Amino acid sequence: MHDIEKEIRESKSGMTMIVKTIVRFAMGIIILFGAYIVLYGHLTPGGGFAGGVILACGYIILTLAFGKDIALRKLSDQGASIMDNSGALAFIVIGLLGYTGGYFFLNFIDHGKRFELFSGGIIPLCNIAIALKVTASLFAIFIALAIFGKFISGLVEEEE
Amino acid sequence: MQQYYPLFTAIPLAIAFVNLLITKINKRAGDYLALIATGVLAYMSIKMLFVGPFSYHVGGHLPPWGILLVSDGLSSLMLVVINVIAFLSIIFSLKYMTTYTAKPKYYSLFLLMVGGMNGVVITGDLFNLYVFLEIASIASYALVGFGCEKEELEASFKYMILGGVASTGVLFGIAFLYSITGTLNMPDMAMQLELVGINRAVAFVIALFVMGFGLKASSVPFHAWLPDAHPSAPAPISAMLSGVLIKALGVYTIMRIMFHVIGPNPLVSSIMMFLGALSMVVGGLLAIGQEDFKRMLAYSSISQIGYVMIALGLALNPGIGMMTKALAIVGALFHLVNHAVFKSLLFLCSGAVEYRTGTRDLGKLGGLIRKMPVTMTTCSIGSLSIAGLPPFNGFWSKLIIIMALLRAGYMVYGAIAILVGFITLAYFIKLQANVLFGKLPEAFSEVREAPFSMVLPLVILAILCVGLGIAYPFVETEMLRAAWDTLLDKAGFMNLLLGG
Amino acid sequence: MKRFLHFLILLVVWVMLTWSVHWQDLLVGFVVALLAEIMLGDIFPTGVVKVFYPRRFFWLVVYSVDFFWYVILANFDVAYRVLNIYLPIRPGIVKVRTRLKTDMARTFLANSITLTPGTLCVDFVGDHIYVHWINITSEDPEEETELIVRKFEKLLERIFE
Amino acid sequence: MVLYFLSLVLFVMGLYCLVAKKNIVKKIIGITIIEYSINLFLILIGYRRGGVAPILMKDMSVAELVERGVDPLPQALVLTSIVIGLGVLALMVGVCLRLYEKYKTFDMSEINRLRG
Repeated sequence: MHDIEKEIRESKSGMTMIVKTIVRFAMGIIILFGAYIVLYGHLTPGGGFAGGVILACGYIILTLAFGKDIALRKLSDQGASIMDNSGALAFIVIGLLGYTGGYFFLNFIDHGKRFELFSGGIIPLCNIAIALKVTASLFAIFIALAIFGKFISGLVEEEE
Repeated sequence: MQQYYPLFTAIPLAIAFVNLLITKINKRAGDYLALIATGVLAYMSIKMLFVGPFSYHVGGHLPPWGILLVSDGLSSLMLVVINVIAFLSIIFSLKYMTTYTAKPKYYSLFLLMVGGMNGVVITGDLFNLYVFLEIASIASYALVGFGCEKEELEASFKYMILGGVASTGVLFGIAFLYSITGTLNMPDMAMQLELVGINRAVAFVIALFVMGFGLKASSVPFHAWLPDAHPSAPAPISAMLSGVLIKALGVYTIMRIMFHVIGPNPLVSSIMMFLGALSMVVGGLLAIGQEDFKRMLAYSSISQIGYVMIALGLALNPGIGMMTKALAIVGALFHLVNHAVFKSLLFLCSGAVEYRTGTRDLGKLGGLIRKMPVTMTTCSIGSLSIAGLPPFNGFWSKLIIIMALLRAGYMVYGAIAILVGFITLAYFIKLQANVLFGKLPEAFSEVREAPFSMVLPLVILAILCVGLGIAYPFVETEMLRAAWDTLLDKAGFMNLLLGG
Repeated sequence: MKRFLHFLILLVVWVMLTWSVHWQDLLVGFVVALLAEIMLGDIFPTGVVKVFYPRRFFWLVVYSVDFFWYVILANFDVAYRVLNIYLPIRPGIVKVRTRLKTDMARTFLANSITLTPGTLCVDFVGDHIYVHWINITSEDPEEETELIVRKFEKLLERIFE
Repeated sequence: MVLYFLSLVLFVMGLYCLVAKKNIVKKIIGITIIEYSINLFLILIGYRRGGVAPILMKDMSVAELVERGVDPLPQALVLTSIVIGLGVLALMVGVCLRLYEKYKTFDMSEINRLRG
């Protein structure tokens, strides 16, 4: 546990110590807020996409503050790819499970009481699946473009 | 069978994601998975031909709420075309795509594209149509640039920009229609539009749709992306793009919306006939000058889509007789099916030639019939068919279209259609002379026949070429009758809203 | 200890977000906070733990009041400079030294300096902070340090070190 | 009415950016502007003066929501089209970077291996 502490302190990549400390402090709360937007998507404004974007932004902040090594340890590109695909797959599987009631995308779970968290049938589940997909793919896009952009700028410097 | 209708989109999308997951464990599994998925889809689509028209309510919501899926003659026909060609292309890809890296990603994008096209065809909801259109388009943008070489990236970027404009045009049109009618459900919208009539707003929507879907179908003023994009893609993708994508995203959507939602009117008719004639002539003339195997085929696609457009334009004219209208629609649909078959065949042939010789420059090829007899025989069947020689399928469809044009009294358009037939013959003679016959260059003395998995789809498509030509009466009664009945029967389409 | 505290903070934030103590909300909050803790607990700064010792917490409250007072004073000062037609400013970047050692304390210091109108923390190099100051009154590093840093430092030392 | 017209103006501005600019990054920006103009148009269709967000809150009856809420359908559509736009944008930027890697320029007039 002290390992990562030391590593953060010694690593040259990323931003200054002040930004790092603040990100370390706020990271958990950002993730919590993203999860809140996702899970309450059927009750309040928000939903899978909006919450997923917030979650992805959390990881992007992590990358900006600490450099990509530490961020990729939290969510590796392989992990993001798996998360991405399984999120999309989960969404389709939820749709296919509707066949238990005879229709594709049938809302087959009990709708519950209005304004309670456990209500709305499959909609919260769909939101979670979408959030997984959006988080992973946005993070993957960011990582891909960041790495590739670095590669390109290296290429340009070589030219000059 | 009816309750499994949404699986046409669910299977390819699900397999696309499973594919990326499973290839992390087992490299070969992706091949089989894609093969099985498209095979099942092809089988299902053929079975679907013999099921009568019905509508499906996703999630059990009653219309006009919820998403409506429509199955009638037209969509069954398109499903067969899409899924059979996709299956054959996947068989071809098994060997061909080993020359590229990142095969699992290729299969995923391919299946996404198929899923998107199936979605466009089966949906009865206008916004849903837009979403699936975009899924198929985005997958195709990525597939065009799959090789990541200079030309491919440039073609992909050009295609993306123009495709993006087309999509926004379509979305704008849909937004307008929503503001006029207050619904997105196609049958419901058709009912509302009958009350409104063709006012200026609807005319604007028509212009946007002709621009947007015309660009996807690459009719002439909007064709600039096609001759770059189609040759740049890997051969099986070229076959899918030219054979299926421009029809599912462009021609089918025009058919569905113009015939069923907005309804036939003389304005659309004259625009589409003019664009069709222009496409035929320009595409044909440009094709003659090409030195690249696939580029020539791409220009020929523009020209052949012109035939379909002109026939559809004729059928959209409310002023002509019922018989002529039916004739024009049969011609359009039959030519659409035929073009899917022989253009895929020719593109796959070009892929096989490229796989063995490493070039597609017509000047460098020659005499290959001695080295690759099966491939080249199928290639010549394809070219004869597209040029419209009698026993093959292309002849019948062109004949019907020309007959319909002449019957309706459009002598000039009829003459153009006949003339373009000759132009087509001319450039395919050039193709034959440069690839099949002539002197075999020294470099190609070691060339062998293409591998079995590449020859098999070629042979199947060639048999289809001959078969569709000879068995034309059967084809008409079994496949096309239902489709043209559907197209002419707008009231029947609107009744789908009420029926289950 | 640190991880448990992190979890507790997250749970409190969750309750404040949902503003409900229904068992469903609490159950989901528990699960989400646990997940977030497992994922990101190890990068949560260690220094925070110290704040919750009662004596340090008292100084935190004192610091808040103190800081607020300085901010008000600085606000009037800057307003005076901006509204004065002669514009009596002398902007520049000064380098000051800090005695604080821990990351948390330094972060608080830098943020306090930035939040006070008129001064802006630019960079942190070693023990030195580069501060952009709207009106440089002295060129002596010791006196600058006294003016900018000391007033916060004394209390922050008691809180974090 | 003026607002609808303004979204059309935005559309035309995007189209101008797309057609007249040679830099491929600017072309991408043009496409994005066009997309947003249409999103704006869609939102305006569903807008209702003095309307409330179409979400049923605890202190609100269903009848009141139907009476005062704005049309939720265009908002759902806009959300979908934003997601689609995001996908296209990411792909475009990726291809744009790749193009830069191959050609060492963002100028479309120098990227002309294909004749069109």
